[in-house]
Amino acid sequence: MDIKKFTRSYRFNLYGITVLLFAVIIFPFLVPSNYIISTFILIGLYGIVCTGLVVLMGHAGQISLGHAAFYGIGAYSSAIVSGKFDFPPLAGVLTGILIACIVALLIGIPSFKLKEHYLALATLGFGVIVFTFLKEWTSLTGGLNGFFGIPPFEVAGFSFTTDRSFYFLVWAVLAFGLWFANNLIHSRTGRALKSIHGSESAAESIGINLMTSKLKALIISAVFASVAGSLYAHYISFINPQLFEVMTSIVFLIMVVIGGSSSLWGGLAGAIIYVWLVELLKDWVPLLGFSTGGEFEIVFFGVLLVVLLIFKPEGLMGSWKERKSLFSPQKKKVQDKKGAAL
Amino acid sequence: MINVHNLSVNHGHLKIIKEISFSVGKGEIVSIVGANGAGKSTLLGGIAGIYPPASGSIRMEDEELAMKNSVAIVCKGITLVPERRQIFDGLTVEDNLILGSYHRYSKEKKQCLQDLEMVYDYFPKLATMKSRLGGLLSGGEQQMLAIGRGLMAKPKLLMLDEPSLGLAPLIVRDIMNILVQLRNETGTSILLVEQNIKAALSISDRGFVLERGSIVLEGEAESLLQNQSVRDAYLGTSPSLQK
Amino acid sequence: MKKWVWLFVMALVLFTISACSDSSSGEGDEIIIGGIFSASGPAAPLGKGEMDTVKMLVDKVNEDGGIDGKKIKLISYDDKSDQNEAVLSMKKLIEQEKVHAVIGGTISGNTLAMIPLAEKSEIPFISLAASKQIHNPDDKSSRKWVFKTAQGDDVVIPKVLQYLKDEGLTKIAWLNVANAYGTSGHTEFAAMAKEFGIEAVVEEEFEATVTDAKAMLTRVKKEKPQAVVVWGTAQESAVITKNIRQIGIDVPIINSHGIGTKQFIELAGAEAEGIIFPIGRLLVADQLSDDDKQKEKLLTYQKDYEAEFNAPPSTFGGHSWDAFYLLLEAIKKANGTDPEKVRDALEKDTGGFVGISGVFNINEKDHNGLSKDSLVMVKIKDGGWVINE
Amino acid sequence: MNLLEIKNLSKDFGGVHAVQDVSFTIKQESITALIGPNGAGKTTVFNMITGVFPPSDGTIILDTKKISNKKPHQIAKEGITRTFQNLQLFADMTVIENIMAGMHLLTKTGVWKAGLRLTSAKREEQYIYDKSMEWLKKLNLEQEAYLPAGTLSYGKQRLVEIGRAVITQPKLILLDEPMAGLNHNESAKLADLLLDMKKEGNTFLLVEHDMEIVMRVADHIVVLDHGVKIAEGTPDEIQQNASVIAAYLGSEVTV
Amino acid sequence: MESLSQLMQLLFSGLTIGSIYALIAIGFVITYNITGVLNFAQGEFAMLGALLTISLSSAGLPLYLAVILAILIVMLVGGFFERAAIYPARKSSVATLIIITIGISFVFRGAAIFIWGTQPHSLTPFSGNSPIRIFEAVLLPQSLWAVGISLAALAGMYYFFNKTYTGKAVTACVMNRFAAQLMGIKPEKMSFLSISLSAGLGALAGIIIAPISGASYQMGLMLGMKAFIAAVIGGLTNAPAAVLGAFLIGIIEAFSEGYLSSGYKDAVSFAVLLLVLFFMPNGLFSKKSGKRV
Repeated sequence: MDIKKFTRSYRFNLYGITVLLFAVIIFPFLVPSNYIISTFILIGLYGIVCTGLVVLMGHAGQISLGHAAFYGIGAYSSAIVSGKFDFPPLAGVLTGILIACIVALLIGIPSFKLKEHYLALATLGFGVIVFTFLKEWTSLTGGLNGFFGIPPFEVAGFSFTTDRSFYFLVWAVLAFGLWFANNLIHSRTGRALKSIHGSESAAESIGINLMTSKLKALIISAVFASVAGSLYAHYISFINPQLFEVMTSIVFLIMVVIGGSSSLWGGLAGAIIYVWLVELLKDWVPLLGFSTGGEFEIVFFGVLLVVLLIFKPEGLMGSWKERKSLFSPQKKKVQDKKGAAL
Repeated sequence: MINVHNLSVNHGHLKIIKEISFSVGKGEIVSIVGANGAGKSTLLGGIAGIYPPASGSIRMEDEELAMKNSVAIVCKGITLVPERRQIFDGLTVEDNLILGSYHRYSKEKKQCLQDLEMVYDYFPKLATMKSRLGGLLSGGEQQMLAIGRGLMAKPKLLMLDEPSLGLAPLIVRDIMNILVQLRNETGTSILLVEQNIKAALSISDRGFVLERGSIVLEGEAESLLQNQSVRDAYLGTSPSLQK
Repeated sequence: MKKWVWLFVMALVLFTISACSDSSSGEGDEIIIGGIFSASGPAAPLGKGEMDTVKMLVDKVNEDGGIDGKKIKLISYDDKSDQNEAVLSMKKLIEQEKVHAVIGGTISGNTLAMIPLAEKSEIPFISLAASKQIHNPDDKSSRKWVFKTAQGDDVVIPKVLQYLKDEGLTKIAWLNVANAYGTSGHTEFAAMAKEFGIEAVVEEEFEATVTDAKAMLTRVKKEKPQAVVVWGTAQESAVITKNIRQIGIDVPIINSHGIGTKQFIELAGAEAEGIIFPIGRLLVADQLSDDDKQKEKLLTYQKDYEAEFNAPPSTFGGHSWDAFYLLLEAIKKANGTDPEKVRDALEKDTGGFVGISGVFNINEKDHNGLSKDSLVMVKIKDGGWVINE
Repeated sequence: MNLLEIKNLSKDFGGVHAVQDVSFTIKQESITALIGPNGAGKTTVFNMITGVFPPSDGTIILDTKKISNKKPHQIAKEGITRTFQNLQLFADMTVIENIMAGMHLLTKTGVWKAGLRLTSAKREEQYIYDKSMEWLKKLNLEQEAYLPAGTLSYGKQRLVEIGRAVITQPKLILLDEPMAGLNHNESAKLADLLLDMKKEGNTFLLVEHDMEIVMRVADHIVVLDHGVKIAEGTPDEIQQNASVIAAYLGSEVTV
Repeated sequence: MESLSQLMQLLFSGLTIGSIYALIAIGFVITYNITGVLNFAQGEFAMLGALLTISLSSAGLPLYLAVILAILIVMLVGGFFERAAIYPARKSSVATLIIITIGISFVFRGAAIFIWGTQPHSLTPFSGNSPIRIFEAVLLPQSLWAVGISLAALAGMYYFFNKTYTGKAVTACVMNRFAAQLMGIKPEKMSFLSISLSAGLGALAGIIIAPISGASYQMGLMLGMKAFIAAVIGGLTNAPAAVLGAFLIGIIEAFSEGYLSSGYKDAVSFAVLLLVLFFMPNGLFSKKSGKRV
């Protein structure tokens, strides 16, 4: 057995990934509806945030209820840098990344002494504080009146104004993010994170510094969220602080949990399920005879969420992974070998 | 009175107790001794319904208890005084004791209060610190409290998991004496798990030596105490005990 | 586990089918109107009435035989007060349902996020939200397709300032709720107060979830204002109003048009007495003189709404009434649903339209068309409303 | 030569003396066993050496360097690693990943290089992989390399844990009850492995209850009871020691 | 004099809102300790209690009956919620449990819109509305009710947990689940009991605050959040400390609103939360427990 087989066991299966990429690329040409493409743009953006969260939650085992803050930091950095000071959009994205890194560092150092529920609450509090700044720093952010007039994303003179072009941009970033995250979690750093998740004391016993490892994971996920936030701002062109409230953090967490944080694909899967479910309920709930308003959609969504998590507490991809992922067929062979060995 | 037959208990896929059979008669004190990791606590947990047995039977007065949960087993008259005492450290001594009779308190409150006095008779020291928090007691006092709490359940079989753990020898002796007195006065059967062979066997009628989840030696307490192989089992002087 | 994969795929297929199916099969036979309201979420007290009103009106028009024999089909979504849902709903209405016009956007934020879509797709869009940015943006971006039926703060604030000036209350305390409604009112107030010679001696914010603001009001009390202006919607304004009285500030209280519901009077109880606020004529329709142009329409709307929903209509419902009938008017004038023609008709041919919120004079420069005359100052008296002019 | 020197080590927990004034030394390339009845303070000594908590008093010196009061990961860096009484394997990771994680201190690829899969990262990954595979072969686990570690038999999980500790190339390896849960055959094999590894130059400190194994593998035995060192010596000496016998069998003779 | 009256006023405001937080916070603490679940739906019980009382009393029931009935109904709902959602998922990860309780809060909120609509509702104060003046500061009868009831509830809780037999069993279950099982105490029964109990407390909080602020379907979220902070500041394991935490948060809020700006009110209380978490993770009032290491 050599390393090629080992790396193949986690690297994307060439066949599967080609089909997937092909599907992603031809999709907007098959479905000419901007509405559906928009849902997929949102899925892509959420997918980016959630992939970062998967690295943080599924691999480093740290929960975050404050990721909307990083999303918001990205969005407002882009808005202010390119909308207010007329720098190129790319500069806004980079500013967002920089600020997100610094903030992640500042919040991470004290927070990571905490565990589980306490960590969840600390990140929640952090989210509220960032939200308050976005809301109250009116001279810069426009406050609750919102910030409008954010220019479309532009790189090398090409401006992403149509839904379709933006779709490709977002999914390209997502693909890069997935690739990067996949490389990372199967590297020295990724193993360190996973081992912290497995057992903190054992990880320390082999010389892994818990704090720096957790910080790395937080910074990576913050950067992912910030980039997605920047792209969102350029896409939607109007943002207001309420978009980055606690509820948004909770929505991100919902996506990761229903998708399953133990698989790299969990974040994307969760984003797909969440966005579709919300959209589908809009069509389906009235068919059941309830047409008063959105309250039934909320009730149905809540019930589905609870039922899903009672039966699949690890999330959909989490249980999928047990069956050996579609995207890494090598594991199946190993399975056979195990049968032979016994 | 209690018959354990071919009992196996697993932790995950790890077989801790392997088809053990033994019995404890009425009014008998039986010791199970063995080194750490032999599976003594798991055995008691299996009987008390904390760890559901993988197979085998536990019969008490012709009633099968092997698949019952811990609450049902307490009601049937088997009480475990757990390792490291496990008292409710934020509750007072008296509350700890009263909770010991939880499963019958609402039905026979009067009887329970009488039993409380009985426990205080056995452990006069506890009577002097009724309203002190359990967590503030010394190790020996906590052990007495734990045993007293066990007695409040009015058990037919009292199981004790390492009552001597971490206690000074003199206190160990006191506790062992109380156990004997208890058996003599109430006829309660006692199943004692100990690392401290001498203390345990000196008050027991019979004993077993448990090793790696199996009984490797059994007999009258006196004879076990004299047995060279018991000593070997603890100090590893000879490999003869290995099956 | 395979089941899940299959369910997943099935959901995908169903979704694609349901999403891609062209539901507007009867093109030409129907007038398709899209509606996007915040019927749940924080803005629900506003959006619910708007949605109900439009639904009621559509049924009514259809029962009466529609417009020129064409039935109206309403496709309405609840955006749950969420911007992303609003944007997706807008896209769905335009792309999937091929609506001829859209009514909606209960709150300003959602409306502002939807505007670029309406502009790009060239679909008439009548907003029900208040912000000035909707029809008259600071950055002068295009608003060709966007109209608005709510009195913006640029209309309401001068009404209030005029009132203050007339009463000689020049040193006032300004309190607004900390959300888009409150802050946009504040922005407008700050910009115009000087013109009227009004000075805010203290300016404060309060949360929409406020339960007790006496702490903040102690500061207000210290400044000894001649009047207090409270800018919020029913629930939080009621709390503030009560607190103002309880803490012993005995000066006139002026509220915003957001409190025009019975709930406010119930919530504020005895302390509601004497409160003055600007509002459309709907609330005081029965007190209007018979020669008032709006009176008949107001009473009909009130009667119909109460018959249907067993509750009095709100001024917010009135905004969607106006939007709906303005649109019908324009469609009639345009002889069809061609978006370009409907838009032009809205802009040019609806002059003098009498609605619930007031008399609209929409023109090329002003896509709202309401003046401060569309408002009256109303006083709460004996648990009811009386005109205070 | 002394590798580790423990001087007058004490630990109090809120007035309870868990360990009192314990001193002993560990020689290079030796196996030292720390024994004693339950609650004697062995685990506390372990935890102080590995930095889980600082000693209340006393010093720990590794290779002339004072290491008391350092954090666990720093102590690992100094060259002490350990296994755990209740297996602390990374159960969701495959066997080889567990071993590879052990190479953490010996490698240095950072986030960027790894994420972007630069050549240097690939090269280092190859090195880690080869080295780990080599170890798996030595431990006779190469068949199980790609199985999640949690699915292995208990005995094999023990081996993986020891392999993970040894691959860090530590100066000293602390084994906390390595034989617990193993059957007779498995523990005999593990004992052989320990002796082999000792010959290769590794040093072990061992807490173990299986006296037969202790007597077989240990060069030197330290006996604790009630937090105090009651005896020290070769296996033969310990077996004859009266206070050890008393402590183990329970006796009213206080030491 | 003026500054004194302002101080008093702030104190009154802080105590009033603090007592509301306290009731919900006790519920958090009870639920968390018995089931290990941080219940994000806790605030919704307050909403349900308030709206139910309003409906019942407007249906003609006398206020006290409406209150009792509403609390009982909410306790039932809480118990059902425990059986249906918490118990089956009790072994899941923290994140999953958090999301489950959030899902439940969606259900409660959606159902409330359906039943009570989106408009706020009002409840008449328990006893009049004429303010009492102390040093120029104003105290409302309802505030007295709020503080009084929450102190009474606290005393009730104290009595229940320390003087009644069932209460002691619940306490025992919190302290040492394993030993409690050995005594024949069923943890599942205790979990059911504790969630019903905290649901009842939440309902009570909602009912008290309804005459002050009105009640609507969305009132639960922020109340829940603040009570969270209070509970965490108190250490999450100790009900009296949570009550102190609640009053502290109420007072801090009142003062930051009175002296700073109310826009930062939420941020200030969350900042306090962070400070406490970072520097005193066991809570501000962590007393030395009898526990030994």
